[in-house]
Amino acid sequence: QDEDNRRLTDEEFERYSRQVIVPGVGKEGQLRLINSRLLIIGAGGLGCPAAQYVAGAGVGTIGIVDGDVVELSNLHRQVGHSTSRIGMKKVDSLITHLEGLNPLPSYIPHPVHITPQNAADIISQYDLVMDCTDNLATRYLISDVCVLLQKPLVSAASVQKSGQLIVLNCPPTPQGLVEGNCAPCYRCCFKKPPPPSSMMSCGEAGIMGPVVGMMGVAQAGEAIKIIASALHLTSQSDGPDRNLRQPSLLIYTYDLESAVGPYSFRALKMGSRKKNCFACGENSTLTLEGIKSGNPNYDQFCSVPASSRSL
Amino acid sequence: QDEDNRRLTDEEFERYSRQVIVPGVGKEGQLRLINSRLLIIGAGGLGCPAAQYVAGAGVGTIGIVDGDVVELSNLHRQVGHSTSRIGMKKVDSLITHLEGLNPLPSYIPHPVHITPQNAADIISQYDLVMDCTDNLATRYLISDVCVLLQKPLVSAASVQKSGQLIVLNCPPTPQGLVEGNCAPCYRCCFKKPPPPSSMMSCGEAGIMGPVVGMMGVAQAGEAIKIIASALHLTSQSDGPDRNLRQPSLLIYTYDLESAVGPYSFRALKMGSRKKNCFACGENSTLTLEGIKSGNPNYDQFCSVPASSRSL
Amino acid sequence: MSNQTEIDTIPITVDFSGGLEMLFSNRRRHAVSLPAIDGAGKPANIAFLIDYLCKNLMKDPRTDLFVLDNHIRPGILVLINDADWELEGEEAYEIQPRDNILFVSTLHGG
Amino acid sequence: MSNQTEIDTIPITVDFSGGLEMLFSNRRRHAVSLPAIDGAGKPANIAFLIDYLCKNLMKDPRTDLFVLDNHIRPGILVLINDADWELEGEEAYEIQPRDNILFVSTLHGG
Ligand SMILES: [Zn+2]
Ligand SMILES: [Zn+2]
Repeated sequence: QDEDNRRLTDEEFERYSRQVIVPGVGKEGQLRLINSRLLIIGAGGLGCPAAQYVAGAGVGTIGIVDGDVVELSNLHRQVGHSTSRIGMKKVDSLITHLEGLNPLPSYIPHPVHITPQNAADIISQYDLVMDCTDNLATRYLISDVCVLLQKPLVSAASVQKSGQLIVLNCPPTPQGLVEGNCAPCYRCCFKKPPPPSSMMSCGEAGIMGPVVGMMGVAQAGEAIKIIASALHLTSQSDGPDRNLRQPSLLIYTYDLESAVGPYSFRALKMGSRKKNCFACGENSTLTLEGIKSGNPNYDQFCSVPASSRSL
Repeated sequence: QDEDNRRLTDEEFERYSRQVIVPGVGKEGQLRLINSRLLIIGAGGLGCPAAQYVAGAGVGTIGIVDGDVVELSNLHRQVGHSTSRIGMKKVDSLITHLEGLNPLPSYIPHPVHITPQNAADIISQYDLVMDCTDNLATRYLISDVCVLLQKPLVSAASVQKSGQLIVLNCPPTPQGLVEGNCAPCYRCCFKKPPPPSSMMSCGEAGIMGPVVGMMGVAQAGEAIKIIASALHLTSQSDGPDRNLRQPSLLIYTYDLESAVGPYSFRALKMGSRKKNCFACGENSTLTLEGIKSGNPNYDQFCSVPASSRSL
Repeated sequence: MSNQTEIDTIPITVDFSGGLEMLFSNRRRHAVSLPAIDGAGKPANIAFLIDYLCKNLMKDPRTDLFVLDNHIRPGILVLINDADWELEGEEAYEIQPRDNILFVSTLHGG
Repeated sequence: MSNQTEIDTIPITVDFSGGLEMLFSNRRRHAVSLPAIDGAGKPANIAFLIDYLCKNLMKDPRTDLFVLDNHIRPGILVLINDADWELEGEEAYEIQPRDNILFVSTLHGG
């Protein structure tokens, strides 16, 4: 393809010079970034720092999905917004910031909550998805659609003083294929949702800015490496050490009472795709049409009262 | 003090609500943040994300030191600047961004390179210092002045695909005191500089945005916990598990060819203050007056040719 | 070596993360001497450990945040030496000396 | 157990970080079987390991980026099982089976 072999423009060369010279990126990696389409679902505490670094790195098309507006209590951690943009749609506020940082990418606002009805239409427009959302029902929905559309998924979550990160569905393989260590989906790793009484939200439990910030930046790091090194293309990802078919769940534990230490970060080895997975396993009946028409019922699966659902 | 016991204003209460409810912060921790004075030396790849999160958290007085101006090749990683502010002093550009995020703190610009002549005057105005600089001679200078002025120091560095972070001099103890496990300084941990031929700068070796971003956000996390939990006050930091008198050196290794894994983050146990340390040890002759008059000679110590010195 | 198998114990470390530490005295790491043999005379496995932790280590009365219907509650991952317990046999895995068992609550906020 | 002490080896892992991996085939982790006894008949210590790595594991000709004047070059930290070697006796530390030795280049950019 011409686009994969063209020269970098003078402005691109200068703007990305410190990254292009890193061994493993090069002109090829930079062009892969420029030619890729990345979707960030959630423009909050994870999505803001994640978006800053993927925009800075020059990912060429960046879609952002969020139905919320900026609120004062977001600003201690949602560093892509500003006090003067309180009340503005988060996607528009964040894109304002990103265009200032790097005007070269195309930014595509999706100022809506992601739903079973619109998820496939939105996700199908992109190559790679970052789950920066704040609720469990949406996490299962995004993963299911990514399985069916074969999109790799960089998923993170953070509450209070803890954070988690995992790369799923990378490289993507067809639903039902279970031979030879396929990469897992969200349901392979987190089969059953916890009872609602045990779930903590950032609103109830609070959240430290740098904790969710670390997870968002780490998501950007994983997305950039997947694209620049083409780890989402099956043939490129077969090496034994790529750590994707049995991915690590990174957990970050922030302790207000002691300095960073041996247990602040742990990488936990998860399994590969599960034969009996509801979404990606060999007898899965999950379809895009089913999802659109309400099957499965994500809110019921996660026992979420209809009134409390948001992005 | 009145300032430590006042009520939070309505705006403060709302803006910081998600952080105030985190166990261990509370109104007391938030007031400590508001009443503290933090100095960020370097407004680049480390300083930008670090500043975003300490400003968001409500640290009341934030000084920023940097003599450079914003350049196009900074923007892939220096996410507190913008394309329209290329050519502006970095301190002014970053403060513009921070005032948008949170107008409540006082931001103090120091648009100069830090030098042996001005370092003590600047650092003495603050409670806590973050070393976000990009060269070794300045790192030794900052640490030496922090030892003499008894300021805790959150130090980070990053080049290409690696990052490092350590909390030094916390809680601070008088120069020369070596009884009972005092916290180390930069020289205790990194006694001799490497030969110049082996040093890599971001300009020569490149730098991945998310790598330096992770380290900057982590610096903010350490600074916020030190202030909010008063870990820099000696009496508060005596617990066996605080991990400060024998701090961990956190190393982050980013691999473009495989996903985040078991060796991406390691916390390495460093020793406490060294008896024979040139700066903080029992026979140290280091003084502020000496530093100001050129003794020690930092450039010579690090074998830096005079022409290549910058912040 | 001892004939008094009823008092033999296995030294392990048990870690809690993602908020679960709040149920266990706000401590993230516990050294535990687990009886080597369960009540039925079989080698101690993960199921026995979970029951033991509920009865001996948990100070918080809200046991349903850790165990539901005698099994670990959904939304908690169990890691045996940093690997998902599904790779090791889940509840049936027999505890070995110096094992590290981590219970981590999965997170959903962002 | 063997009488042929001259061929006994100690199995260890050696890690490189902060850019040093570039000097060692771009691999961050190496399994090394270190001779248990050095040329002078003494138990293998860190000084011997450094010499051994230069002669046997390093493919890059720029040895001065790793060793200067027969000692590890300034600006490289040596960690023995994740602790600064100054806590363990530095070059004189005697290598134990399954030790992890990490060499990490200190960074200065930002
Ligand atoms: Zn699955
Ligand atoms: Zn010292």
